[in-house]
Amino acid sequence: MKILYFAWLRERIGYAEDTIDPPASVTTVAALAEFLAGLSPAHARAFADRGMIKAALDQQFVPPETPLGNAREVAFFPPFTGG
Amino acid sequence: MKILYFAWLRERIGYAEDTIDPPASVTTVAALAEFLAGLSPAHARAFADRGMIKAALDQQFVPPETPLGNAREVAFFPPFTGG
Amino acid sequence: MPRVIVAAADFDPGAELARLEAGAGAVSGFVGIVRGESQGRTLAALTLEHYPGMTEQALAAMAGTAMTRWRLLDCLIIHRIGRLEPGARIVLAATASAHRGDALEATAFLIDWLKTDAPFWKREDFIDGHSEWVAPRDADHAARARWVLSGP
Amino acid sequence: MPRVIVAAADFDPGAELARLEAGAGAVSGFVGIVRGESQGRTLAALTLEHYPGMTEQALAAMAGTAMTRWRLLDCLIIHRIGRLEPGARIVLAATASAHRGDALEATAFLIDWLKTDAPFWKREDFIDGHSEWVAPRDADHAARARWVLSGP
Repeated sequence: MKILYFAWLRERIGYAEDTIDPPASVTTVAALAEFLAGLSPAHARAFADRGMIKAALDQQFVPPETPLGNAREVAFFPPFTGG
Repeated sequence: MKILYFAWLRERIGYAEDTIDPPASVTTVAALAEFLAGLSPAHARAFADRGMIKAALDQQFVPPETPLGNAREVAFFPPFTGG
Repeated sequence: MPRVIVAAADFDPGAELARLEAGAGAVSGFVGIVRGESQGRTLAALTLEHYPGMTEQALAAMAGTAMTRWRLLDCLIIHRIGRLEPGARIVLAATASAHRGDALEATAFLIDWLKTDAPFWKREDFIDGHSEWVAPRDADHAARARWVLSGP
Repeated sequence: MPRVIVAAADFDPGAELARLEAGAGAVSGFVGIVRGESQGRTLAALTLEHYPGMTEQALAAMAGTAMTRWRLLDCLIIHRIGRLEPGARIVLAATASAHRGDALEATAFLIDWLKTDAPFWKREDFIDGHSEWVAPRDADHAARARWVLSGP
């Protein structure tokens, strides 16, 4: 599974992308965030403020309780600010 | 007193400008329109639909009951349509 | 400083908007163009007439009102006169501000007021030889009334 | 056909607006520009990040919504990414329609939605060396809500 990080998540983790195979117990986007937070102190820092982090499954914006299903790409990022 | 005509008033009258010295009894914009309507058949045609005609005294948009005062230029025209 | 131009010559929207960009965070522009038909009939040309002196004054007052009602850095109205064929630009209203809301609203305000409060008259010349002077539509007065009833 | 461009390169608002003029009666355009300060501090640059693929899809969906909600002949969104210094253009939203109301409203809609619903992130780099990622402001969410609550 490809994990992408954007904006300050990417900066705190130090790189833009992880490729991981999460354990079977990790079935939702929220659980995946929890799991990623345990990967390293940098990941823990990046995922500390969980309420500020949004996610997309295969480039579709989704709420945290969304099941991962067969998603191949999960992205984590702060709220959008375009324009 | 200079009288200016615009748009279809000018077209109906056949020219853009009259210079007249209205009688003392003509004291308002509405009375002036009435007086001008009597100048010629073309003027009568131009001023026939009095409700559609607006006026300006010395380039200030004014209602028909406005006294002429010392105005030097009176303009008559249909409603504006810019943009 | 708001600028107001009434002229027969065409204008360059890109150059005008670029001039408004300096120091701004938001530039909004609206270009009005002669359409090829009116009331289902094919148009040969639109002829725009103005009242020299009064028209420029009215546009300057309108631009001044926009500068006062919204937080604008700059404001521009260019309005053409004379014979304009379909596809020709008629009018440009453009504003510059720090934040987007001011520029967008002030531009809409200028265009709505130009329709009803600027001393211009338009004659439509159709390809069938028929000509007609345009009267302001009820919708134009309704659009203008928006700005009278609700302040920003 | 609505067009959507996400690129580091600058764009030419005049050329883009001119392209929208063909067959239209009204063309509305909005240009967003990097301001020299933010929260009272002097900005060195803004760095814009996007999500390749997802961002283009989101902008295309937004343009499609505008084409459906208003009577538009065309619609364009250009959004830059990368490092942009004060005075640089960030975004162009532009629409073409037969009548002015559609173009003006649809442009305001696009800009409001870009602020809250397009996958972009902005980092402000200040001249004092401090950097900060921009969070959407409450005012942006309020501006977007206008379009949800009241249809055209």
